[in-house]
Amino acid sequence: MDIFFFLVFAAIALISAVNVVLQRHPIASALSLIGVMGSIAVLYLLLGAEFIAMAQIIVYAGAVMVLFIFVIMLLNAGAEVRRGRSWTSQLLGIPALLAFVGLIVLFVQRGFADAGYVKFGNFTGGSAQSVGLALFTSYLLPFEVTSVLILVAILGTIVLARKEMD
Amino acid sequence: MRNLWLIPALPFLGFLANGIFGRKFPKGVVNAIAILSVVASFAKVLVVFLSVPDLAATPVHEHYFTWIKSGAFSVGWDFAVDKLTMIMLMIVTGIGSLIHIYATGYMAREEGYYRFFAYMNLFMFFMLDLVLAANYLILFVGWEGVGLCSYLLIGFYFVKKSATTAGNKAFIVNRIGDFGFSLAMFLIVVNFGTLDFTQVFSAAPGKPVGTLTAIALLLLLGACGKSAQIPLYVWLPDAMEGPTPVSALIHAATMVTAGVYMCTRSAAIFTHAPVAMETVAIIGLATAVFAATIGLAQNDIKKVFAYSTVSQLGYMFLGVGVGAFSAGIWHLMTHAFFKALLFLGAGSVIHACHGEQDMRHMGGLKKYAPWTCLTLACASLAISGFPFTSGYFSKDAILSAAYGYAPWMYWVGVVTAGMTAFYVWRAFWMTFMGEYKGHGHPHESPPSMLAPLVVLAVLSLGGGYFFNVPKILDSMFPIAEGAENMNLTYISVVFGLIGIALSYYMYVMNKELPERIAASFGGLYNLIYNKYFVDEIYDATVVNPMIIGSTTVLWHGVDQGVIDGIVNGVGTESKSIGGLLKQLQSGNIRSYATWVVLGAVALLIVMGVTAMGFAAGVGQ
Amino acid sequence: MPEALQALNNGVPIAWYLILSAVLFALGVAGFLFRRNIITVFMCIELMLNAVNLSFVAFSNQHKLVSGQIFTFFVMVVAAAEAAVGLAIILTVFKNRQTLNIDEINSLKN
Amino acid sequence: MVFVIITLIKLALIAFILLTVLAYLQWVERKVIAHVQVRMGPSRVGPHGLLQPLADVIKLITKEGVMPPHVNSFFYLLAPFLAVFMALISISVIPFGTQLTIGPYTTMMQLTDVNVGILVILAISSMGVYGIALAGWSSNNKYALLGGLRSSAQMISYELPMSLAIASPLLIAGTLSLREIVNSQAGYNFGILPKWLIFAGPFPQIFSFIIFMISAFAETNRIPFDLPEAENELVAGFHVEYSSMTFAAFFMAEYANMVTVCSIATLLFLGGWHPLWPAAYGSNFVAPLILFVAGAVCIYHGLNPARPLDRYTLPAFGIIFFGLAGVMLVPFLVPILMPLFWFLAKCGFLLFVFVWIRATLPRFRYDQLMGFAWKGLFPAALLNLLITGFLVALAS
Repeated sequence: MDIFFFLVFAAIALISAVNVVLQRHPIASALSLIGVMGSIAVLYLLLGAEFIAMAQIIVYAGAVMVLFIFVIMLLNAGAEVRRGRSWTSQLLGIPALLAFVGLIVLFVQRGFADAGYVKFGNFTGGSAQSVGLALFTSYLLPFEVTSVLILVAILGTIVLARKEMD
Repeated sequence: MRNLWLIPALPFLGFLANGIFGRKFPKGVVNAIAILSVVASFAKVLVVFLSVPDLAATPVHEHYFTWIKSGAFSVGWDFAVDKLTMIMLMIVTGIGSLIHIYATGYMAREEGYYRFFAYMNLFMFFMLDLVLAANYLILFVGWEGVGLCSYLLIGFYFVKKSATTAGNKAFIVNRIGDFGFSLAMFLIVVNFGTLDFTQVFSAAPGKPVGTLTAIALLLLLGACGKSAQIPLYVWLPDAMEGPTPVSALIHAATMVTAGVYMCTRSAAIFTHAPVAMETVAIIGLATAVFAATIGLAQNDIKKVFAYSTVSQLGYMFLGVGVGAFSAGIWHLMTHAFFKALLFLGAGSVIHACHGEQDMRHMGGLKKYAPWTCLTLACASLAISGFPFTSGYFSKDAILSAAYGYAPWMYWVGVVTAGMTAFYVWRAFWMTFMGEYKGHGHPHESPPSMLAPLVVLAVLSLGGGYFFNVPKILDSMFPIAEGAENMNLTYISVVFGLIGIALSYYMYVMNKELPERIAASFGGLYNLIYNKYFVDEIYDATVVNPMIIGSTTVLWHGVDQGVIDGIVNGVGTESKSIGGLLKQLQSGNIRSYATWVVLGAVALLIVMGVTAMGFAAGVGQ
Repeated sequence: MPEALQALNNGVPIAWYLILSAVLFALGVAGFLFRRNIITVFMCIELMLNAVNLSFVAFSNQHKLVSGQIFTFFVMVVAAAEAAVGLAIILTVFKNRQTLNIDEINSLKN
Repeated sequence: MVFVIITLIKLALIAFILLTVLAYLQWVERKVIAHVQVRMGPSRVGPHGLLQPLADVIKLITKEGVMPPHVNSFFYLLAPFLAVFMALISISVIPFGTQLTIGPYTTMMQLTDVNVGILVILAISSMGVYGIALAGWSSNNKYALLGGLRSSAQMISYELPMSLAIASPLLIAGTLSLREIVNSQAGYNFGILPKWLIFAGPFPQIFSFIIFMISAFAETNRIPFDLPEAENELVAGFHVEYSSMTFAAFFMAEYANMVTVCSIATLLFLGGWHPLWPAAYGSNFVAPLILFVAGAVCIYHGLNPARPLDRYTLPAFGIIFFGLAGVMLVPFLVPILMPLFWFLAKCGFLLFVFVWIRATLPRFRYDQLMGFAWKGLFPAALLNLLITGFLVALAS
């Protein structure tokens, strides 16, 4: 059962990710990215992180991507033009990436060969309660710091928007 | 739990309210907040006083939270009340309330009205914290806090250069004293492992005399700074730049006596360090004489009282030094009464003369400001030790104790008492007798200023009789018996009367006499008039060398030479390196990203080479 | 291979999750490298973040610790803030130079 | 296996009921508004226009679907699908009542009991923007684009107060599972005042209830916040270009969202299926009584009819009502039907409020809308959350 779900949603995630890269229209990329996020959320559920899964949907799919789509609509961004000047990336990019993936797969195969199996329900530490407890006890300081970060982000956005206004 | 914390907390609330929103408030509200907060804390003090039947038997001690904790050493935020503290609380809050009331009248037309009362309340908070403290650190917090407030309030008219410089002077001079105090605290921590009063004092007798002497002397240094004793008294006269209520509250009644209080509080240490006691006594006596002589020739009414404050503080230290702690505290209390009254009266006089402070431009005020005149007369009587006024009791207690310690001290003290009487009454005559020589029309002060004057007048007349501190503190500081020698009393009283008579003779009956004396003793007169050139001496010996040294060595040498050199060198170096590196920068994000990926790959390869063994190990 | 099927029956190997996240990450990088539309590039960054999150959660499952999920949580917060600011920047850029092509946005060059 | 079958049955049942309800909700709305405005409302098709929804559906199906030129047909068709999908899917985690036992089989009156149910609802509702935004963008029309932009901005903005308003009852209930939230509201203070979250707890959630309802109006793009489809400024907003079934899809999505938010409000604040006062005081007889009265009224009006047809229709309804009243009284059905009744009653009341407001209030201006969200609701919700958290911390 687990394997089935994993394969299905991993396939969806991969296809959507490829789509993100290949689609030439930003909206198409954005929607595929939402697909990736949704399937990753399901994988989180399989991994027993129900709260994080929901947060994934709410934050990424519900807020961040909406912003993206909003901006795309606002700028009415069309399909991108086929013009590029970056020979380095064209030449070195593909082999570098392939080497990267290959190496990582190698290491993972070697290092995590018997790191255990993921079975749905054998790890229930991801409930909202436990996450909240961890967040407000041992990770309180980082939490507060992130709140400050968000405040700063809000300020920056407002400043940028104002500059863009006048 | 008697909620002692309320006592300082109330003024602090007042400070917050006035300090934050005061700008918006109308004056009425500011007054209400300022006065009520202090009066409320006075009421709280009374409540505590009445609710504790016998402070000697059951001193109240409250622990709120542990402030600092490292290993075995821990400092808690503790407040404690015993009889000594109770007396201090009474003085601080009571006189504080009176002076706040007075200030509403005095400051009525000033700029930054709310600011003034915010600072005053803040001062009350720190002073009460200082008095209530149950360990040296909390006391030190209050100690520094009152220093800050006095700095703020001396520099209250910050548009006046002299005021700001006076504030800085007070602050810096106090720093020296605080330095001593902190060293003393370090010594205490090292030797006693705690700062808590009860533990330290209980352990004090067992410690070697040398340590105790060192601690006591350092504490004395701190006390000298705060209580304006030789050699650190120079800031107090200049502190008169501040508004008169400030001079009355901080620089006469409460803050400057903090040193005396601290020494008395540390009696357990001092009594076991005879050398230190000797030093305290001598310093106190020297200060008393010294300041009194200066006071003889000052013409600024507030300066006169400032120097008299210094010399009276000298008396208190004398009392502490000769072991008559309770007498010192007694004099502290009575002095708080009559000196506050003197300053408030002086403020009223200045108010009457439209801000004129030079006594030579006053005179004849007794028909314009009768109440002020009357109350000031009471105060002057009290300070010159007129029989059965408050000053009479406390000063005699000190002097007789001094006689028991060393007769010559007594004689010097008596002479000083005479001088005190002389210059105080001189000021009185110059101000109130004769013809008005100032400008404009002098007028009596509003009732809000007179009421405190009257109250304080009553206290300075009867205070000494009604509050017999030595009896109250008998449990803590047993009265040294045998010193009850009435002749000593008569002598000092006589000296006081002589001083009064002399001043009357010189400044009322034939007024040209002083000039002639000044002329004949020109050199001496100038010396006194210029306060023994102490400020100039300090400038020459301490201040200027420091300034020169820091400009030449630290600024030109170290800062510009070394540090700037390093910084510029680094700058040029990085510039040249960057010149090399900038070839790599194509300005194209994606090529950068490619490099990043390549770097990652390289890193992975390295990792792989190093970690293969690990990976294989896991693999099996 | 019955025992292999047996192995499959008792769940998904952690390694598969990690490999998946690695591949997703690589796809994100590829998008970053080969796309010119600045918004798409930005989305590819989000994709990389997601890939990393996936491996975090996988680790938290492996060690039966919630910390990995906390980390994911923080990454999400950062990503949200970053998205807000980044998109604002993109809007400003577009307002100023009417282009979304990152190759043409090179004021920092020289 | 049994589980799957039961689930499928429930699925079919809920889908059927929900769709019917959606169709008839619109009839109710037209009727109510009509009566508020002293009109008859739909009355031609069937008795009292009861068959009007059916006619509408037929009309919408048989109409020709027009696709404007130069649109990206994939997104254009994806948008309404997304909208209706997101609207309908969220009903699957909403519990309607206590458990239901038929013979050996016992099941919850709910499709799936997720223990982060409320988060699921939030997630789905946050996804709901895409349909509208995409529709506005893809239909290649300025009005539509403006409508889409407005609606996405509006939905993002009102999601914050909504989430905050949801958060504070969660604080009190201490769980994320809708069913447990409802169970935590069981019981009565002083035996009469129900422990619903708008009454009970250390801090009554009345404010967050109000905030929730307001932002629910905005989330469902209803008057007074129906900016995206402001007829008179942007002819019909994001679905101006949509014609037959696609249009119906948006329409259905709107009503489905209404139902969802109303049931959420009921579950979170109004105690779900717990009756207004204890059964000891006869709360079980409310439903039969109402039905009985309704039946009696129908009979009376049937006996002296205002319109010719009433002579036949109203008595029929009367009989039906009596029958239902009788069913409600059957003892072994009571524990199943009463919760259902109370839940539906509360939902229905809230839906009626929606319609009522629509008939009453004018529309906001756009800047007012945003200002209200950010300057009014958001701080209010934040404050409410703070107070609640503080009091909960004190109480615990």
